[in-house]
Amino acid sequence: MKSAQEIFDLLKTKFGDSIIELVSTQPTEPFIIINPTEIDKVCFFLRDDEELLFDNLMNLSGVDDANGKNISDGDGATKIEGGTLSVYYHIESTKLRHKLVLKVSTQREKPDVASVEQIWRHADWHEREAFDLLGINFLNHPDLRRILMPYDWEFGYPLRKDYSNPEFYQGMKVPF
Amino acid sequence: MGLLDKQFSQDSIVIAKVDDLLNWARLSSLWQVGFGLACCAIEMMATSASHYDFDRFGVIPRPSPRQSDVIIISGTVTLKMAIRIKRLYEQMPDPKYVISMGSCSNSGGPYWEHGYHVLKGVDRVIPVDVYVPGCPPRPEALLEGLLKLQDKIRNHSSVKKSA
Amino acid sequence: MIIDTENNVKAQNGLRTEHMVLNMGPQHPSTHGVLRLELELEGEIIKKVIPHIGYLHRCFEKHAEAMSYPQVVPYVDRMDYLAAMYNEFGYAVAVERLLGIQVPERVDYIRVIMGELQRIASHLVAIGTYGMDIGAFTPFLYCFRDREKILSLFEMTCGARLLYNYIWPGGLSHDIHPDFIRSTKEFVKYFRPNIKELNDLLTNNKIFIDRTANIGILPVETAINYGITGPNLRASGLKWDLRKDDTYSIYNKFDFDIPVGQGLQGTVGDCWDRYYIRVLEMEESLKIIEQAIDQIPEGDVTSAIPKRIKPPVGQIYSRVENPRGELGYFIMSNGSVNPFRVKARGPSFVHLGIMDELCKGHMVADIIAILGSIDIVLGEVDR
Amino acid sequence: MTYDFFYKLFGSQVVAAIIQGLLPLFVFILPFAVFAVWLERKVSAHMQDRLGPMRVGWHGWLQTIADILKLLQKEDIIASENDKPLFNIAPLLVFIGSYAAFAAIPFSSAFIGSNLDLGVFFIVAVSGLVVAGILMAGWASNNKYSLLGAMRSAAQIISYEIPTILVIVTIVMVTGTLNLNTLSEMQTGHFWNWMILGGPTLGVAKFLMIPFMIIGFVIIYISSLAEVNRTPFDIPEAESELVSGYHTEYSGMKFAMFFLAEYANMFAVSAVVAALFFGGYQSPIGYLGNLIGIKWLIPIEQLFWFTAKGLFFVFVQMWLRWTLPRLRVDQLMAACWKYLIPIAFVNLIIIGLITLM
Repeated sequence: MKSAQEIFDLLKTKFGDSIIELVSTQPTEPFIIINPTEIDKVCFFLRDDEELLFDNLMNLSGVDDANGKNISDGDGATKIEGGTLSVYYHIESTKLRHKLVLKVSTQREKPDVASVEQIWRHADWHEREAFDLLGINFLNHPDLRRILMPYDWEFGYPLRKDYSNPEFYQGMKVPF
Repeated sequence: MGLLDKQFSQDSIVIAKVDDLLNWARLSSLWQVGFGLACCAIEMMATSASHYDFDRFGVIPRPSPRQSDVIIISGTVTLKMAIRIKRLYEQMPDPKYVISMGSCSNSGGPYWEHGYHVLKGVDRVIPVDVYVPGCPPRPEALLEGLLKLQDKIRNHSSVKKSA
Repeated sequence: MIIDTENNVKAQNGLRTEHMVLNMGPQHPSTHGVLRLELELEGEIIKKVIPHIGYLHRCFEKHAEAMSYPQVVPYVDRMDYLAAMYNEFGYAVAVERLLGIQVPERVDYIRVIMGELQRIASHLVAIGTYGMDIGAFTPFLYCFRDREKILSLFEMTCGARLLYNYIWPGGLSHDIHPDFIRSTKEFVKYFRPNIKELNDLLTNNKIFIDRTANIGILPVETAINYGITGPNLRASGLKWDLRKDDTYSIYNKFDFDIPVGQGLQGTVGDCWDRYYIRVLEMEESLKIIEQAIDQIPEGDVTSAIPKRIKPPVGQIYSRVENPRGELGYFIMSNGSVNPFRVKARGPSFVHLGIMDELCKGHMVADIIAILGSIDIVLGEVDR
Repeated sequence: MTYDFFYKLFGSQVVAAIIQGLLPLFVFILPFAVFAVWLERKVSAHMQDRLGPMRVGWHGWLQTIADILKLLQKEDIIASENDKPLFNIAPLLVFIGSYAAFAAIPFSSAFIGSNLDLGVFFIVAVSGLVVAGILMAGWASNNKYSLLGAMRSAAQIISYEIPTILVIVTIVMVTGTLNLNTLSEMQTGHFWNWMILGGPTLGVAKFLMIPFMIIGFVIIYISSLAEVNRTPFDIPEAESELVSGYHTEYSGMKFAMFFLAEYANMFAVSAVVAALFFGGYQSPIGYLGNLIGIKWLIPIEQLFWFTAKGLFFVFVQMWLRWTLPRLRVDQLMAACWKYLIPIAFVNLIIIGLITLM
């Protein structure tokens, strides 16, 4: 068992600047913010280190932070410019029974995050889902396609806060 | 009923009796496509199972659409699925019937407002004969829907054009 | 039977062979809903399985962002419609943790009873449809017959058969029916012998064993790496049950075993093990129900429900042991009445990802056996 | 006998032969198939705590008639990618294959479609037509599921004909005839004269033969299940894998032909098994006609016993279908080649030795 602080210190000495910050001010879970393009190296370490052994990725979720500028484009719809998209990783060790939350934040205009598919295989589909719904681009992912939405969906990423529905898809009316 | 459509312009006793017989045959052996979509499919399965027993009405699930008469749209139709449902419907031989089961396939149900990927009503892609409301409808409601469909078939005439 | 498929296709006498691509679904009798599997076949041997999902993508997460916290509960129901009670349970636990509130003890007891009844009902569907996939139609109907009894218990409690909207953050929508305790005891008494009947009819059937033993073997390391949880992970031999290992509600008060796969008919982690774990778990659930129903305290079930749920800024990942595995909710709050982001980590979504790994080298008929044994619900895969 | 009667009635061999040929189809096989479909649904329903068809006629006895009338009205879909001639011939061929088998089956001492000396041989040969029909259906449908189903079916039926024939050879060896009518006549008297109890000739050999005859019966019954694609051997139309196998693409009356052929076939194999091992149309306990001296009652009684035996075996087939899961295709082949054929062969040799004694 290791606490988030201990793991943070361990990572800080090992990876230096890639580990950005430990946020533990929130009432619930503390999390460690990591550089989005270095996350795969950090995760390899977390999984394989004898003292950590984070062998199970519980959850991987993309979030649209919606912290950019709201720009109205005339006909009622708003677009968000700037700001970040984030990915949260919830990992645990089934052997040592400790958990950890990692977070990466990436630019909304160029949302590149390193893929952890090589480390935990089921991150494959979680990352595809984050790509599908939020448009987060996972680098080095072997098969980054849409997963839930149709392959020919070209109306954007629906879980972004500024998404607006198309009127028609393949001749079918979409709004009620 | 293509054969009989044009040849008799007037109803007669013989035609009426033949009509009754053919309608009786059609309404008492409605084979459904063994096809479930979402939550309602579980209730549809429960309707086929021992407690409610769809087979009493002659309804049995056929795995192939080519051999079925009625398709029960049991659940949320998404945009991705709507194309397939349309194709499935087209694969069924005439005369064919559609029961739309549950709010989702009637109108989008609870997903009507924010469902960016939900088709708001299966009647946007295929014609529906009977709508069964509920989320999900109880098996009794589905049975009622089936009886309504049987009524509809019973009143079908090969001579008179239906409205 | 596994046939080495590495170098089977090669040019013989200058002739080239091609793999056949077979589309299974979205309408197929045994894909358990609207799943499409793209199979690459060589004769009847599987070279590759590509699952295509999303045919039931109902935008749960978008809805959750647009609703207030209690309004999300009905949508949670519709995710895993075979275990709706447990989905509510998990969501309620998550929101309560985010809010930091305690619920009255009676609420916890009723939740556990409901949850375990739901587990039995869900396993009955899993077992029944599994039998049907293998070709035995009758066990399916026997399972549904018993499931109806559980559904009538739920109906007595909250009026709905499938999707309940019963467990709310902070409590329950209303108390149980006065007859509920007696009926539940009757059900437990009625159901025990039926498990034996099921075992006679299906579990120990020679053909059933031939079809499922040594098929789709899942080693425990692979399972963890693929994020497999629940009965499927336990069948691979790891004793890992969130009810005990990451306990929530009042599960630590009850005495029950966690069955693990032992490879009784073949190898540890084969389809038969995954199936049999579910049979054993039903018995364990009966044990929990019996204990809970005897100890259930008096009290009010609605007193702790907050009038207005407005959690502080923060996020939480909370998980419970759904009948299918680890059901986690990642809830992010920005301090308003609507969640900022809700992501549901459904076990089926994760489990389906392993299909390719499990199916390689098996035959077409085995796909059905493997798919049935990992027990997915498409509503949860696609959300 | 009936042929002579019709010949006298119409004075024309052709008409008599046609009537003789059509008689079992309309009087027996079609009604039987209709009845069997209904029976199957009722049997399955009652085994599963259900009621089955209830709404058309008494306990739904008109259900199959409604089904067939409905199938007649259905659109006959021929997809553009289908191989039209083959697609159209296939259901006919399957139906003919299973119907022609009835020609050599004695329904009673008074009625046999054609009293062939090579009766059993003819039945086995004609059943082979069904394979051709199924393969045609699978190929012409231009559907991958159909093709897989048809290929499985062909492999399965051809394999399972071997143990069937080995057992038939055993019986032929003991009795010295391929004529089913003669075979049935030999087993006259009471049930201890049936082949399953060692045949009509008394002696040590009869009692030695009983266990091996029972083995032979079990083998031929299992193989006959496989030949008519019933569970646990219904992999060609395995619903949960191959949608509905070779007849996935068929709609309307063509599908009904497959459907009726399947049930006619069920009865055909049951009748052959009954004729080989259970005295065919012979009564197990003597005839009422003999007792009260009304000779014309005997053929009617025989028809009753024949139907009863056939129906019993059909019922067992249904019983198995609603109890057992389905084998996988390689296990099915293994069951045939690894177990049934060697056992049938050894059985043949042992019975041969006993006969020599």
